[in-house]
Amino acid sequence: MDIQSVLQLVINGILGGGVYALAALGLALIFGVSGVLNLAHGEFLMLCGFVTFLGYDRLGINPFLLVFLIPPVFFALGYGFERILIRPLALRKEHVRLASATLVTLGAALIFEDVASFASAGTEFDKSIGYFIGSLTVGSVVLPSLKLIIFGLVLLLMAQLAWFLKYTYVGLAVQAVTQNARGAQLSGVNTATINGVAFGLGTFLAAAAGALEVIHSSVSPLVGLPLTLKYLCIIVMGGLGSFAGVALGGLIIGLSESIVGYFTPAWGQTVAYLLLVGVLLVRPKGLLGR
Amino acid sequence: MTDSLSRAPLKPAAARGAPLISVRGISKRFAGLRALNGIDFDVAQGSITSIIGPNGAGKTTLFNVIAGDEPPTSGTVMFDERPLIGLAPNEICRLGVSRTYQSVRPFFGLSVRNNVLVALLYGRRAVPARGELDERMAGILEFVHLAGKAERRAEQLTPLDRKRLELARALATEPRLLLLDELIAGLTPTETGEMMDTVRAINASGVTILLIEHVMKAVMGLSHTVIVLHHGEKIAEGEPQAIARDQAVIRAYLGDAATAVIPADT
Amino acid sequence: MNRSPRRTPPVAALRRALATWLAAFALVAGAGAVRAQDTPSEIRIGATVSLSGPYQGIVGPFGKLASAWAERVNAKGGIFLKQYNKTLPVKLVMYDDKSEPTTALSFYERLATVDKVDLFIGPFSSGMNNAAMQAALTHQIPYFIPEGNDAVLFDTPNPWRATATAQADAEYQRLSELYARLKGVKTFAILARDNLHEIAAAQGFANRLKQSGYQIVYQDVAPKETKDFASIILKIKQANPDVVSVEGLAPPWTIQFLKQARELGLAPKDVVVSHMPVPVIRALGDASENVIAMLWSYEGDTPDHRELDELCKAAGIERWQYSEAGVRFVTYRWIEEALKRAGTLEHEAVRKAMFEADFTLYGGDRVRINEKGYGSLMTYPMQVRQGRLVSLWPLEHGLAAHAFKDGRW
Amino acid sequence: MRLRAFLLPGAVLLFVLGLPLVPFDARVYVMQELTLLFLYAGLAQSYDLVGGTLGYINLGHIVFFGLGAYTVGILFNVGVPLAAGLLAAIAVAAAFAAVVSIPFFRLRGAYFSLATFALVKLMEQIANNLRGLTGGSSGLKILAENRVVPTYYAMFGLLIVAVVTTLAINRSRLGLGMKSIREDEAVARDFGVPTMRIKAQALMISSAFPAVLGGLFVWYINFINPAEVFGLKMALQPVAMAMLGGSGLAIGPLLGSTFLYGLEEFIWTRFEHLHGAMLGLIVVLVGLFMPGGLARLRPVERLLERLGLKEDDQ
Repeated sequence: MDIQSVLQLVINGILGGGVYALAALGLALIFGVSGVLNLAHGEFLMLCGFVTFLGYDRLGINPFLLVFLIPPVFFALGYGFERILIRPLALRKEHVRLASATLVTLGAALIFEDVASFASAGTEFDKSIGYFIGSLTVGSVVLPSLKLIIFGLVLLLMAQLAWFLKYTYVGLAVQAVTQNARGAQLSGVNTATINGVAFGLGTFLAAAAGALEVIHSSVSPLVGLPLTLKYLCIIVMGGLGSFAGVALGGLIIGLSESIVGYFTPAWGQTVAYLLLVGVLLVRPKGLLGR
Repeated sequence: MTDSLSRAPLKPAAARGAPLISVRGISKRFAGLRALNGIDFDVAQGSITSIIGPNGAGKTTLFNVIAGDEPPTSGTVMFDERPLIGLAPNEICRLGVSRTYQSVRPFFGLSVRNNVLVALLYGRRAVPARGELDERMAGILEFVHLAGKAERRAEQLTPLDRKRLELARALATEPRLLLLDELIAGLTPTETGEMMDTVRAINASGVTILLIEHVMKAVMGLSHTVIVLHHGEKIAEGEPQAIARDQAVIRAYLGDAATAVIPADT
Repeated sequence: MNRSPRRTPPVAALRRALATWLAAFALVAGAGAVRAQDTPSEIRIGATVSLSGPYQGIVGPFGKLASAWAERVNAKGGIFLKQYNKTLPVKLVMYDDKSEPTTALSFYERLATVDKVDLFIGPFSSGMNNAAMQAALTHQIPYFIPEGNDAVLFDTPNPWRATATAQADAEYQRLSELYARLKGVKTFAILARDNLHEIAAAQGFANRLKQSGYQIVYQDVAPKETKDFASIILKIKQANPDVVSVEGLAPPWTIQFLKQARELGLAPKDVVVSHMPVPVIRALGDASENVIAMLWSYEGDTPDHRELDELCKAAGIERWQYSEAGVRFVTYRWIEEALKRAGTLEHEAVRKAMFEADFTLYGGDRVRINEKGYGSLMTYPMQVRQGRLVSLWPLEHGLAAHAFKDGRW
Repeated sequence: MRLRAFLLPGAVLLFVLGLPLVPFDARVYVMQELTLLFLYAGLAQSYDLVGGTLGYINLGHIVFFGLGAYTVGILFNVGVPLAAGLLAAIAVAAAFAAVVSIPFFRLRGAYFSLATFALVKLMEQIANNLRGLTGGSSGLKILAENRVVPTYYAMFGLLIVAVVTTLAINRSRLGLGMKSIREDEAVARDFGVPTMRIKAQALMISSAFPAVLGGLFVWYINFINPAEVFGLKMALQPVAMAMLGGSGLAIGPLLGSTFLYGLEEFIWTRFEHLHGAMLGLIVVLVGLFMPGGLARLRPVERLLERLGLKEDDQ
């Protein structure tokens, strides 16, 4: 296997891992702060994919413009989601709270999925934007421009998030709660608000990923749960409470899928989950988990 | 009750006997900060020893190390000539070390009876026979004044009763060493007196007691030996009266009072 | 129950509980007990449709399609059955099977016993049919399979089921014939989505190509979950085939493959996609030009074509968007033929007629059922021109009309 | 236990056992509906040993179902009789449980749920890839003709065993240990509870039931594929049912599965669209307003008390 093929695989892997990491980061944020396993996370991705598609298909707006227009709305959506469905559970005993949250988010996921399916009955069930930019080629290595742009956007969003977490009060509060909720509360952080913000941000990231997803591949009403699951893998692998870990996890899964997939497509998809179990065996706290 | 407070501490039954537990060079670091730094001390068989010190001195961390909840960074703990470090908490419990928690942690969802039953069934070397079990249960609940409340859920208990329950649960494991973490803090004078009597009674029954306490009356009234921790170091050890006069100790407390913040060892 | 007076003796509570059970029990029993009279007043046809679950995107609107067909038949007064010497209207009873075999099975039981249907139209996919078929066997009710042509359905004896379509591995026969006579292609790459039907169909395609002396330079199966095809595409590029064929029932899968193939500069002479081409066309835009698709009907101007189009219009769908509509159309036609032939609703007679049915479609394609239960319907090759689908069939017309994609995306 | 406690269960028992003997047209349909109900109830009940009593929300419970289904299916096709196959299924599931409990039970709370959820997908894909053994996505067909009545009885019997096991465990030393872990794992360890061992035991016990159910399922439906027996929705069903009914109570999963299954049946036969949404809404409402589940609602509690079926979960 020649060096250029290897190079191609690595590039594909990295580009693929980017979008994974983005949405996974959102889920990690929510999970880290609220300790809630949000089974509806992928649904927001799906939903935003839909809206983006409609914006492009019906109104003919440039999809990349939509990437900037629509996801911010989902911040509000996520915040409201937490406000209405998650906050009421806050006072319950730990395992009861976890159970209730699982139920609530699961139910929400079912609703989103079914309504989306219903809405797309008769029209195209699977939304995908026919948008294309010619690729660059270096030697025999192809650099898919669209994915490069998307990867760029992913990096941009991640940088913004990092900045937000490091230099804003709310961001620091988010981190504090992630590290030690009780401690943060005692030192005067309003954890309720922070939970809301975390859900808003997380949902925003999922939405962004959804918009990008519908541009470079496609989104159907049923992608929610499976995607959520993949993101869960990534954050468990990367390590709870470690946002760098999530990025790393996304990258690893992207690369492993690309490289293993070359030799055997079947196991290319499985490797992500195998890696997860492997990581849990040697490092129960995840690669960069504390 | 008040007179029980002023009563002079009883001499340790076997104070001169071999130490039941001896702590050597225990250090514990959390990411950077040193919670404990080279702590050494012995607790004599059958004695009551108090550990005092300002918040953040590392008292609870020390308990956690002894109980096996947190591995120390270095150092050893010998319990009755047996090394404890490296043993799991449940093993240590079965060797005869039991504890209560600074902020009470009963099994809130379980009945008082089941709280104690867990300790009775799992906390001791041998699973006791049915008949003996009920007898023990009744005895313990009687002893801590919870006899009437066996079927209540722990979450329905008053703060005092929760402390009693913690004590009952600890006793059920038939400990030889009992670690009491601020058992008395937050009680009314009457309750305090009563609780002190209970502790004395436990000790009289041959259980060695190591306790963390802020309430000075209790410390002075109960202990044969007092150990003072400050910023993870042992700064003094001795008879209660001696400690009360110790300059280092006084400085530690006053100096600390100025910079008091939220307890780090919660 | 909780509003009952205080301190009710347990026995009373129990009696109430028992009563509830018995009531439910009696209800079902009663529903079952309603006997169909000797001369039926209608033809009761039972079916489930995947109104939810993974198959919704493929067959979701076919509930409406079936109703549209029933209306058209009933508008003509129904179907004449000579045993009763009158034309009976068609009555459809349908449920949503959630795309789940277990649900399908229990609904077909319900259709047989509660709704007392005279014949079944099967659900979508071999998996669901395989489960649901058992109801047909238990209750000896003729079972018309619309989509489900994989060996798994036919290797166990069950005289009550048959399909109008040919076995899965014959699905590409017409395209194979086309390529057999087409100049300028030698090597093929065939990728199938990891699923019972796709694998069989792709394998059949490969075999037929080999028979006509062509070379399969790449053949593999990729999981349903695959979203990133870059590695597979790289491998196909290295094999450098003239034709790339993607066999996947689910559009997103095919869409993602094609988008990425374009992105990564995979430029074969021809690109073949199976099933559901419309979403693919939309997703690719202009790049879909000259993509070859396999559909269950083709563009033409026979009465059958017109009727099919009217059915689809009545159901509010576009024919090309739900390619399987073609199969449904044939199945309805087949049912009419079988009933006329049988001239009765008596199950055994209808079953016989189901196998003996023999009719032609689109002015030329003969549909017959062989003794195993397979039919003779196959997919028709079509090609995209300016976002529309044009037929590459009949064969001669196809050879003339075919244009190579030649890597133009 | 008081005699009256046996009245309602007795009545149900009579009804279920008698049903196949009563001749009426919809008999088979009703039996098939009940068979599926028993299946779900059995899954929910066995799930709740870990989810309710131990307090670890195991979203991967269905993995054992799939393992059982494939073990029995594969063995059946090489001529191993069903009974032997079922025993093998139990062995396989228990062994698997023992193995995964080592890495997975080092995780707490949602972290655990999350990992077990991923396990479902892993198993699906492995089953897909081991074509030679499982038939991959083409599915596994077994050549037993459909046996409605035996499956009906077998699944009902298994459900009863599951309920009895739950009751027994809730009263046992092991059960108390499990509850203490649910309430506060660290404290439980401090008081001598060997948490790792107990968690492993709990998982192994709860894994036996789905394994057998899976075996019966393949025998009943004759054709399985990975997407179905390792399905995500399928995985979440028992969890939702147990919580809906009342996690931690033996009666809970029974109530939950009966209610949810009945509701589903009702919705699916009455409405043409948006079933999923309706179901989802119910699930949401339960999560929001009934943390204790049906069984802990006042009126239900009172009724249970009157029927002598009230259990204490303290």
